[in-house]
Amino acid sequence: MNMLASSALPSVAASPHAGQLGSVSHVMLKVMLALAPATACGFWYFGWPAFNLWLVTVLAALAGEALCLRLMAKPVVPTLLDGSALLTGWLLAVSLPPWAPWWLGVIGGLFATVIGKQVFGGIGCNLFNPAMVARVALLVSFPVVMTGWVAPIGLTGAQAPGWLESLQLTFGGSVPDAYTSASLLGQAKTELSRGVSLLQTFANGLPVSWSGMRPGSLGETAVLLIAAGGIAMMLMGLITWHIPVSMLLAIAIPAAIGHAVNPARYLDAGAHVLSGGAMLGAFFIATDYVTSPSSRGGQLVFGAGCGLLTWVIRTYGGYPEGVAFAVLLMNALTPVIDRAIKPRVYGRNWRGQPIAPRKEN
Amino acid sequence: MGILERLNGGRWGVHPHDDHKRPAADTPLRVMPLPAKLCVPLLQHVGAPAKPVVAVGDSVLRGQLIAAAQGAVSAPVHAPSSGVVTAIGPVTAPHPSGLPFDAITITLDGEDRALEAAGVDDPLALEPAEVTRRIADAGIVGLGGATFPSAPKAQLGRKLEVQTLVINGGECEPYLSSDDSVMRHRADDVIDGVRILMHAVGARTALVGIEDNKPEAIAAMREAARAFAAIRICPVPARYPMGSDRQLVEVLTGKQVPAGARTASIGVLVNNVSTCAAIHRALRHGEALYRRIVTVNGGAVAAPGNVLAPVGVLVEDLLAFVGLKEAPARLVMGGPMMGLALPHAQVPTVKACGGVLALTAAEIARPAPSACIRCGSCVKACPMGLQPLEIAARVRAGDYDGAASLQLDDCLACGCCAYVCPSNLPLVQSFQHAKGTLWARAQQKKRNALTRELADARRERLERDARERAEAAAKRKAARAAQQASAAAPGGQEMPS
Amino acid sequence: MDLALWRERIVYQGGLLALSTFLTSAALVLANRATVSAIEQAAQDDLKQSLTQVLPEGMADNDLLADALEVADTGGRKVNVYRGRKAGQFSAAVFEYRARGYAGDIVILLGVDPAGAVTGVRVLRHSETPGLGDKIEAAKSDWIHAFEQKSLAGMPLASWAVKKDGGVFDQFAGATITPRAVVKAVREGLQFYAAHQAEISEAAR
Amino acid sequence: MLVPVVILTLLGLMLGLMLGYAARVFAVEGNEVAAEIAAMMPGTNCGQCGLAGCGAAADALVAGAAPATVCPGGGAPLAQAIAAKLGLTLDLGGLADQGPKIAEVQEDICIGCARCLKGCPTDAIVGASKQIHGVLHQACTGCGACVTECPTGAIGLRPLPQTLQDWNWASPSFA
Amino acid sequence: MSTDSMGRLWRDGLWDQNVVFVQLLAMCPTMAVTTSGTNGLGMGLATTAVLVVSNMLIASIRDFVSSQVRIPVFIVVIATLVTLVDMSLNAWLHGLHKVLGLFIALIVVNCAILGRAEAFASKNGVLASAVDGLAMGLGFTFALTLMGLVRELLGAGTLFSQASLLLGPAFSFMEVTVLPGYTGVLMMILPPGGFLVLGFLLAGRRLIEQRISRRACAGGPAQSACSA
Repeated sequence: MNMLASSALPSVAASPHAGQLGSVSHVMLKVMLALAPATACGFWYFGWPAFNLWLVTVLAALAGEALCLRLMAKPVVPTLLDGSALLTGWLLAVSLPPWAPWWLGVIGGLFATVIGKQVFGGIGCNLFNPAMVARVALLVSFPVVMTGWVAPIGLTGAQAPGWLESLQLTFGGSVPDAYTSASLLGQAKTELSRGVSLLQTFANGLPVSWSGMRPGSLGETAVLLIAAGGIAMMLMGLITWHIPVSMLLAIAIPAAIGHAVNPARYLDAGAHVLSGGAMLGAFFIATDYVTSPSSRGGQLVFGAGCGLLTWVIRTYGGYPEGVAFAVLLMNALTPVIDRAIKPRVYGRNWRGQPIAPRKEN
Repeated sequence: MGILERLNGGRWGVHPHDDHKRPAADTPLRVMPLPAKLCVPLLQHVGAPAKPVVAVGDSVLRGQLIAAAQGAVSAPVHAPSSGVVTAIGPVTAPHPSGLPFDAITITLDGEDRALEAAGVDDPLALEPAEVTRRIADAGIVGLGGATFPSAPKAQLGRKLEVQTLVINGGECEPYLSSDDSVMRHRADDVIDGVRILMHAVGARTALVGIEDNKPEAIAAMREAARAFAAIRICPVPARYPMGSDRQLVEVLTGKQVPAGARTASIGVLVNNVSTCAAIHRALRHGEALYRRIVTVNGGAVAAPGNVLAPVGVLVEDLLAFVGLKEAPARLVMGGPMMGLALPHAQVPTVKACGGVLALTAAEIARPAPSACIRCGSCVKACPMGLQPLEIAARVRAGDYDGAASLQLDDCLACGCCAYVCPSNLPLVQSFQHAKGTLWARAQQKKRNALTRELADARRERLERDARERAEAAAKRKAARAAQQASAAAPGGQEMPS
Repeated sequence: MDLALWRERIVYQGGLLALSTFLTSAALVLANRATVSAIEQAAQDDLKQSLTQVLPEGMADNDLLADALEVADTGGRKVNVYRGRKAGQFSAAVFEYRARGYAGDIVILLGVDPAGAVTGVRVLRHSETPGLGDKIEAAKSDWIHAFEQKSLAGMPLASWAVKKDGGVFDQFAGATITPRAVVKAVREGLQFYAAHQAEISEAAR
Repeated sequence: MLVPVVILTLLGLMLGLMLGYAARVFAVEGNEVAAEIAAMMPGTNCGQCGLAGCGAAADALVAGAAPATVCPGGGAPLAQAIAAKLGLTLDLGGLADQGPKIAEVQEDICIGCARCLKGCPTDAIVGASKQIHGVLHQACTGCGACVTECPTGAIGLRPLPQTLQDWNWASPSFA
Repeated sequence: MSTDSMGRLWRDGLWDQNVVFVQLLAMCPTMAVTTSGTNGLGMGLATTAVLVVSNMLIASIRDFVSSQVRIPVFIVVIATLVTLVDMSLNAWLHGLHKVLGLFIALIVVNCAILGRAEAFASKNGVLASAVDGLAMGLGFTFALTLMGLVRELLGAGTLFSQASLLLGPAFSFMEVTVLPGYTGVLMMILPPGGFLVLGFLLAGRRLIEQRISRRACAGGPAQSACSA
């Protein structure tokens, strides 16, 4: 019975002796799959420059992660392979103006992984969503470039830059004025600040559609595909409905109320939900595991906070778009929410005291 | 489950996609031939260890009492076969630590001579107290894994006027099918045991919860229980850990057991189906609990299946009987979710051992742990509604009190969290470590209180002694002075100046 | 007398703090006396210096500070108007005006000649984003000089706006609100002047 | 000009008197932290720390004159508790791998002189003169007072044997 | 006082106990005024002046002050001092006041000054306190100037811009435009940039400390002391 020689039993380990064999890379890969259709659609709308920027941003994020790991003498390749830095770079890229110059993507990607993530201790330790940290840092640092939107002219359209031309656009000079355009929220904010009522500004109807053929970042135009990707993530069990639904509702409800009260001052719920980063934020950003609460109740509060703050910032703040700020603000509250709202433990009430026994009769 | 909980994704537990129960569960029950020796442990239950009543060199018969119960919560141990007691002392326990515990080693004579057994024709006519006594004498303990002696449990149920018995046929651990086997092949025994137990406890109804992945067992048990209206067979969804008493009670009765309390506090008593079968054999046939059905399974086993084996058989012998097709990478007593890894194969089985697994390297392979990404899978999976990730973070930081404040005490160690964790974190081990540390601290505190008391008592005693001595000395001195005074009074002039 | 013992007495502690406050407040009072006139003088010099920035050399030969007039604008706000005279003749008006910028009020000093043309504009106080909105400062950019010689009469009211809104003034990339506010302040300042021109120049006599 | 000076002076006087009064009223008697720490200790005043009893050790801890590992009887758990209480960083190096110990009488050397009985602060040693002594495991703190008392060197400290009951999983290594 | 302890004071003030980088005191002015090297320098020098005088004053009255009322007494002294400086600068050095005026009011709330009064001046003699104030103040100046330079460089691409306004036209050579045409990372001049730069400078200081102790270990005889 030498098969049972004790040397053949190297591992005396704690239970369980079985597992699902999942891994962090699987999770990240699935999220990226869910994000891919919307991104591809964005490339289709905005052409090669958008792809260039995406590539540069993702590479910069990976480089930032690798650099930090190297400096901290941690294993580089296995950590890069978990896909989190790639996903961070990707999420950042789809929230940038698609025709932004290369250095914006590089600075953003580095900022996201170095300062947004590794400075806090790497994956799982960051307090704030790294992609949004980078986006806000870029917005605050380079407001001009970060608000230079272009209209979707397609990958193959007549006006669309070819591949070589796109390199020139991304790595060379700036975007020609002829292409620039304003996003819906930006236009609304500008006109309102001039004292022009929304009714007048959008007399020909709101430029909102499910197809997303309008100026904006990759992640805010193809809202339908974003939502589809989000629902796919729910079906795969990656996220639950709590954060997306509460966030979208918390944007839509105040928007609907405001619009009902004064349509000249407040955009309607549809415009709010379908424009800007609302969809991307609700399904891909706010649901970031690391920076959102872990309990269901906490997630509802978190999502609602993100949504409400988004609406408040869009409506009353200085910037036209507020998803990134809202998510970061709520990220800061996540530990508090986690502390305050815990799932009810079996056999205990919500406050953690044992429940009173009820006799079976 | 309330609407709120349902909306909140109230599906606790995990649903192993491959439970590895078949084909082992479908193979016919085999009886293991007698090995050369058995090591029957003295502590196979919760409570005080049994006290040997035989000496080295004694001959024993099958069913003979070899160690008697000590105290209220304890259980006797019987010889599983005939032979000679060759040692009473430490053997390696079936425990990852590899530490020893005491056992009676019997070298078998192979004749399997039995003690005359005295069964009762109609146990239901006996006084409940007499039924309980016979259960106690047969050394029956909870065979689901909790190993609480059944007799005191029944007494407690009677005292608290429990009306409902929940009979646990959950057997939710992957690989295991011993309870399944008992229900399939001995359904009548189980139902009879349930009736006897109901009589002993005074319960009015019994709910038998069986996971719906055991259709044969459900059919057999339905058939056996047809005649008894008080016994209901309730299929429950197959989900781990359905076999945990708290979860099964909630599914069957809709009520939760208060934290830190027993199920009896809500008027429910939970017993395992194998325990019921054992009760049947003890009462009807006078047979003590010295053998049971053990599932031997795992990728390394050549002929997996259920084996009727004596208690105290060495794992080594059990595996030899079923054969190994490759060297196992890990031996586990119990199921893969909560079972204990064995240090080696020379360890005895115990009464509550429902399975022995010989797992291959491929079966236990798990990627190296990576950082927690707070995905919340563990929160979703935890059947107790705990937040394993938060507890683990505190344990990792050495904040055991913080972990305790997140109700670490309520953790069942069921392993659901570790099972689903995409980062493969050693969650269960960290919780076990924290629980052990907290326990050790509590012990130390008690010890401190004791030693402080002793030290204070000693100090007081020493002070009292000193005082008494001083008083005695003073008294003596006074007496002497008085004596001298009286002696000197007549002739004071003689005093030296 | 033992100092250590005294220090522990409540009376000593009260007295000590009283003495400290007495000495320090007395020192402050004395210092205030000594400096108040110099400080006032310096503030006047400052004001005078900024006044001269919006009034080109030689436009006035009087002491503008001595010739101030309080005028209420349409909003009921009191505006201090300093009047310049050349050879006794009303030659310019200088006053503060404000408009809401991106972050708080932007306060400008506006110089106007009798014809209603701008002689100069300077931003006195603002809290706009540094590096972006602060190009309205003369030290950072020439932008503020674009107003010089412009008047309400010289061009249509619609042209008194940034280019984005169809006007003639540049906005800076990325910041529209700040220049828009400055343009608005100048425009409204000119309107204020036009509305009260008579009063301002009248009383100058 | 005189008014603000007078007002400020009076204010200073008043506030000064109030502060002085408050300092007297709210003065803290003794050191509560030291008392709490003394309560956490074994309380046997065994003197193994080299200080005059547990109270003195607690005072030394509060004053910063002793490390959190000062009490050998309390072991690592006590050191951790003290460090947490006082916010100290803990270096368990001095305590590492020792674990709890108890006294053990070597029966073949013991002459039954009963000197150790008198030295034990917790009466953990039983026996009478001319009888072999035994140690009560529950009561022994492993302070070692008896070791120095024993004229024949029959008493030594040995680590408490590990049992199934007090065995614990090691803290797992996280990634 | 021995030269040894003098050296200790200097080293503490400039590096070992640096107000900003080690004690993390005076965060309010540190964050608020370090938008450029010039601002940092100005604030640092103004603070140093107040710190030296306040330390000396407090050290000279320390025997008379009861512990129960020491904090209000110190605060009154410091606030008065700052106000006096503010008034006299405004009256007689008005040009300088225009540049520094903003900072001087901030000095009142600078806890580093009260901190030194409490931790050092109330326990030491006048001379030592003056040295301590000077060393601490210069350390503070060094930290603020460094932060200001880094933020200015990243945020605007210049160094010591407008230094001549603070120090006089003779110092206009200090004004450097490092990167002409550089648009600047605006955030560095905004508050978040202050926190970021401070964080990285703190990390940098630790790195230097580590290097120093490692080098000391490699060369020194006391090997055992280095393992920790």
